[in-house]
Amino acid sequence: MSKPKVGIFGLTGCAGDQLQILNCEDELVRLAQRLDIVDWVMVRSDNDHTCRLDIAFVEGVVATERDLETLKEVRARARTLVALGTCAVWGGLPAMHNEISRETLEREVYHTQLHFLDTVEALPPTHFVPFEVKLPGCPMERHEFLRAVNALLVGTEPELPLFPVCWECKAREHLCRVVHFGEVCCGAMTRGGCGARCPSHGVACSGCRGPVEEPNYDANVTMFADRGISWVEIARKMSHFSAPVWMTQGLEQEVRREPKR
Amino acid sequence: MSPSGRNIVIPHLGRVEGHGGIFVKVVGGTVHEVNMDIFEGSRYYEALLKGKHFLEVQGIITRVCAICSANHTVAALTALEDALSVRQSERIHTLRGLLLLGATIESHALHVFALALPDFLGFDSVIAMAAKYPDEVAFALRLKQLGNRVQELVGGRAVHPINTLVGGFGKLPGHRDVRAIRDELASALPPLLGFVELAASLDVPEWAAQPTVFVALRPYEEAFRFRGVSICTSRGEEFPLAAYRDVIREFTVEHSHAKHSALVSGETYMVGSMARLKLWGHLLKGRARESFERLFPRGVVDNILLNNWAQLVELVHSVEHGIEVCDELLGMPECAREMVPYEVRAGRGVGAIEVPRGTLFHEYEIDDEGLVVSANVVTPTAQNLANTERDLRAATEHLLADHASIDDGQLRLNLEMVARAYDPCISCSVHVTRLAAGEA
Amino acid sequence: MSVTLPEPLSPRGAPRKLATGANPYLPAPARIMRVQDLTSDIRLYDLRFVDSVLADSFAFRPGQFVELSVVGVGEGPFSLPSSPTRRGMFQLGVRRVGTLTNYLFDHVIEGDTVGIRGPLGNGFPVELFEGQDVLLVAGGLGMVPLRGLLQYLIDQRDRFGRVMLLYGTRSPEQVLFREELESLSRRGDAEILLSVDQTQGRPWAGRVGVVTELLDLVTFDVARTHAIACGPPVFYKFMLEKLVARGFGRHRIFLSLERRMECGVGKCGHCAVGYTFTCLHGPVFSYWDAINLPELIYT
Amino acid sequence: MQTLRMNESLLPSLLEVLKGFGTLIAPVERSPGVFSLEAIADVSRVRPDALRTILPFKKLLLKPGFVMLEQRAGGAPVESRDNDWGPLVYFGAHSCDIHALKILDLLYLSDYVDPYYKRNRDNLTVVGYGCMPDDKCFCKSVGTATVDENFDLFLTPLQGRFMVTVASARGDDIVRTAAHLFEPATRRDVQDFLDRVRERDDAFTLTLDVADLPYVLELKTDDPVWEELGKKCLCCGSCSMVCPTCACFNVRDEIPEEGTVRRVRTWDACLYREYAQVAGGHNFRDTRADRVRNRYYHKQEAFVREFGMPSCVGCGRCIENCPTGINVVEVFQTVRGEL
Ligand SMILES: Cc1cc2nc3c(=O)[nH]c(=O)nc-3n(C[C@H](O)[C@H](O)[C@H](O)COP(=O)(O)OP(=O)(O)OC[C@H]3O[C@@H](n4cnc5c(N)ncnc54)[C@H](O)[C@@H]3O)c2cc1C
Ligand code: SF4
Ligand code: SF4
Ligand code: SF4
Repeated sequence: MSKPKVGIFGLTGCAGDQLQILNCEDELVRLAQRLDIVDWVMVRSDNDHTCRLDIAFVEGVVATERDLETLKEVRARARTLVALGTCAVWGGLPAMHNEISRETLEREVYHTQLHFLDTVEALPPTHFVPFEVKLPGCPMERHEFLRAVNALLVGTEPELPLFPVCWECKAREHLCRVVHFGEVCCGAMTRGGCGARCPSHGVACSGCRGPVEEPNYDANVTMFADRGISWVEIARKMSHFSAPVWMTQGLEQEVRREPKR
Repeated sequence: MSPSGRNIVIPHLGRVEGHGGIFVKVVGGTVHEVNMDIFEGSRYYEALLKGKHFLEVQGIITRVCAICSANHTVAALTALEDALSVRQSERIHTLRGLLLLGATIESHALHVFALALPDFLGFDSVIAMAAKYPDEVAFALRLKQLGNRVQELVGGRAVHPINTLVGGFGKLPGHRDVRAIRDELASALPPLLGFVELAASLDVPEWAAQPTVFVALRPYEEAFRFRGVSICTSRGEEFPLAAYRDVIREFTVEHSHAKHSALVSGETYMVGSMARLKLWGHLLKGRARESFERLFPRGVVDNILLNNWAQLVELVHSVEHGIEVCDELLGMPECAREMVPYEVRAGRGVGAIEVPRGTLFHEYEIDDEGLVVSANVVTPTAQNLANTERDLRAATEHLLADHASIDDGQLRLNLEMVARAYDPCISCSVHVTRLAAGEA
Repeated sequence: MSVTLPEPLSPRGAPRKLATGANPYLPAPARIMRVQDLTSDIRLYDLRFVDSVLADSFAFRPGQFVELSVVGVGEGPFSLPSSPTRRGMFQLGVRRVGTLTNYLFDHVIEGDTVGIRGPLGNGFPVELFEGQDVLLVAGGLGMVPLRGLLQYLIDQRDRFGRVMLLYGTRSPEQVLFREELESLSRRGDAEILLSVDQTQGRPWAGRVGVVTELLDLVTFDVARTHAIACGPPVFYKFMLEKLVARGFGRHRIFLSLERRMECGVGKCGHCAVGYTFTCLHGPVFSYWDAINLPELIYT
Repeated sequence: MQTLRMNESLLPSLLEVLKGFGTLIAPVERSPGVFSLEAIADVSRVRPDALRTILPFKKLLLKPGFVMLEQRAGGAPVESRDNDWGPLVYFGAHSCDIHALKILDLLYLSDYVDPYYKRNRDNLTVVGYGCMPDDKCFCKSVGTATVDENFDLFLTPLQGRFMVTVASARGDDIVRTAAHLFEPATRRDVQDFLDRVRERDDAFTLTLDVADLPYVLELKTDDPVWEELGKKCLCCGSCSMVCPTCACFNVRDEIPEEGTVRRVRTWDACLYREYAQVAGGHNFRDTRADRVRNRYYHKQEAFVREFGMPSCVGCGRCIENCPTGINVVEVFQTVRGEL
């Protein structure tokens, strides 16, 4: 494959995943040689905003009409589209509590009723267009990003682990936050790959990598409740990473699952 | 194009964090309108925090901005601990300080070397610069990485720390790791001083100069520090932290629907590295002091483009002070976890810290169950926006006066330099909402 | 000096080696000699091991399979559609479905090397078929393993009785090895009946309908016939019981199964039903054994 | 087999001697009451009284994740030594662990021998240590409470001393190297040992009736208990991770850096959704209930049918580590209709 043309785009977000790219300090220079990065507003000022792209990376949620336009343009320009981070894959924190009306949120922050020309409900880009590769994480893990790029450069897609955080937590023999401390830990519902970072620091997982394919929300809720944690607190902790989005998604899956013969 | 009706539009400002543009309208040689458009989508974090438990605040508020995630974390924890009357132990205070230094090293290294320096050396990006200055870029990356390693060690992750908790840390770094970081900081200092020399040899243009009021926190001890006890201005005023809302007036601007800030007097002001040097530069010690004197021989002068050099001075300070902080930590006995016990109760607290881009305020009110009643975050970028527009206006006027024939391309480039010098962090300015760039 | 190892508690297999090497996970390089499109999404690859000793000695039973890999991309099990009677070279028929197969289709060309481990699995019990009639029934991609068996039977034609093949696909373009099958049929080496679900407007001389209906068109002596079925789950669902209804004892019906496999050598657990590993004790099972292993055939 | 005695105070000296036979791996206390097997430099950290470590010894044979093959640009794939530990002395094996080792040997050293497992296995010295059961142990029920082979040395603590059983030539080598630590066992030692065996036998509080379990299970495949468990199970895989006999693995390819590709092998759990899923999305065990049932059938039914014993050794790790409190013993009591 000749040097692929690459664009890196941030929709509405914290720029954490773009920053994670810059945080690949050891690989960055070589990366810039292997990829022809033609469109990256965060890092370049003289960008080509229209050319065809072999690979496009997209970070953040769709929170404005402009985001949506950008996303659709990028999709049209790109052969392979890669979602960076939990915002792009699942909606992340900005999509938490989508049920609070935008109007209420606006009043809260701006105190007066103002006209907002194009704010829309924050939704993940994966909701609008198909993506070839999805790298979860808030922010995404550097090694997963590098592996994805390496795989794309040889013409294949990265195979990322699908197991939950508990896998890595057990593999490293951390003390389980649920078993030993009775905390609300989202590890069992959350896609692994972070090395069980939070439990390894003595902190319960808050689910920042988004859900595994078929999280058992009900069982988790029951488990925490059985340990004397209030339902409200459970819901609050589980909702951090856009639980409404994934909860509905999980429930939908539940409903759609064909009964076994 | 007739000089009587000229629009300078930078639809999408490059090499800054977040999405913003600049729009300047010049009619007959005078600048009619200057707009720093922010079209980053709003994420309403403060509203989302309402009703959340205070323990969740840091995990949520850190997502306001990645580059500043450690800073928001420390500000939020400080505010919450204030509200709960938690007294930080010495070790926790010291470790948080190290985290802030790491964040400053990372952020300043990124901004000075990767985002701003290409302007001064004539490149469109650090990627292009790497071809000509490979060693310099390699060192800059190393320094940035070092800042990240400090944040990883203390915060558990370079972006969005997870180890930082109200009252303490999940896991305290071991001495072996602290020693390793200390040694790396020590070895980074000499090459960093080389950059000070490089910067001193570069000409900084004068067309952006204009008098400005500077605001920074008075350090908590008689030294150059990023945490402070009161709000000071370059006009000699001093206010208590808790009164920040009275000192700093946030207002929405008619034409932009975006929150701006000004002092009560109505004057716009600047927060950030240059403000800190202006007010507290005399407290710097060692190599940092030497660098300050080298780069600001006449003290801090009012030219925003020099903010990049002020950041460089702070880089030297952060590395140097980081070594001292590591030594302090190494002098304390090793232990695995430290949490100050506290009781949940209703209260209101303010946390103000100096972060790479200026003074950051967090304020929370919690009820007796620990639920957040209200939250307010005032970011440096939001505070600087009005001043940025003011500087953009002055720069345009100076440039037009000095070179009547200046073309749009050159003008755009120069205006971008002004905006970039503030190192704006648009994701951070959550109060600020969009203004369609196309409207111009 | 090594620890004394325990006697196996039961007659699980004694240690053995793969033809492709002592480390059963390490693929041996094989060169792609030829690539042919069988349908729009199925390709036939001719392969030869790079090591010529291995290439010439590589022997396998019909119905066995190999693991094909491109390290860095993936690995997967593929049946051998060629016959062990034809040495020096072997074939694989690959359908494009996912990561590895996409890579093969998009980036691997004649002359490239891939990795092969094998042969794996038990293969068909061809010894039982000697002197008897053999009925092959295939659906879709199930023709791939059966084609190896068919070649094997034809190459030693005089050792077997009647050789019959009933083969159904969705449409005429989906018929694998069509010319080859037609010429076998013409020569009278095998009795072959083809059917398609729909002709989709293509010229088609064979039957139109579901493959099970072909069974009604042939007569056989169930006492001296073995049936070998290979196809997707829905194929098994109807075909197996229909064979039983036509009088076949369940132990005289054999089928080849697919499960997820990560190792192919009876270790990773993915293909196991209880302690029966599809890769090691299969993929060929008698229908009787298969129905006694819950979950094995999924319908 | 040979029996000796060793004074209790000499244990640290023995541990020092063991270091001469390979990296010493023994239980250490991670946090109060929680143990893990770790490489030992300072023998005072060793906690022989640890009843259960979070992960069992299986990590000493196959690491939770390791590189199987590596290939550099232009080269052929080569076997990686990432999994190799080199000579190891595993101190603190309980009877159930040693039985589990036997089961892993059965899987990995038969048919196509797993070279990654075998290299570590050949390098492994096993020093057992007698334990007292707690309320999660049920090894007595599954026949793994005592052991007389498949280890090198076994220390049974008696009052102020150990009864030391030597079961292999390698064990004998160790004893000869440190001859000064040992004396022949006395009649009194043997009597005390037997008393201890009885005392231990009486100490079990948890029992699982396995005698006819395969038949019961075969009849109960449709029992509603599986649906119920499917609702309760988080499918987090913790039980498989900590189980000394769960040995499934996954294989994944990755490109860690330009020009290097590798094939990585990680422990897997049959409870994960993707475990039996094939290309095109078909899943042979689509529901959680299917997967939970499979785990129990695999251990308590299929293995018994095949080898005459369950592949659960009764160590209680899954009971201790299941976040949602699924208890293997209760599961089977429910299946039998006893609960
Ligand atoms: C005994 C046997 C014989 C087979 N013979 C053929 C054949 O002759 N021709 C053919 O085209 N296909 C055959 N298959 C199916 C083939 O193995 C899969 O289509 C292939 O592995 C898909 O790989 P992928 O990476 O392209 O797909 P992906 O969906 O990307 O695969 C993802 C993962 O799932 C595993 N996997 C997916 N599907 C299967 C499957 N059906 N069996 C085992 N593992 C799977 C892969 O190993 C890989 O790890 C056979 C399968 C078995 C078990
Ligand atoms: S701490 Fe969390 S991630 Fe770790 S095992 Fe327990 S539930 Fe799973
Ligand atoms: S443990 Fe959970 S919250 Fe922490 S980094 Fe991993 S996925 Fe994110
Ligand atoms: S299933 Fe549970 S009790 Fe049985 S061997 Fe495994 S961990 Fe021990």
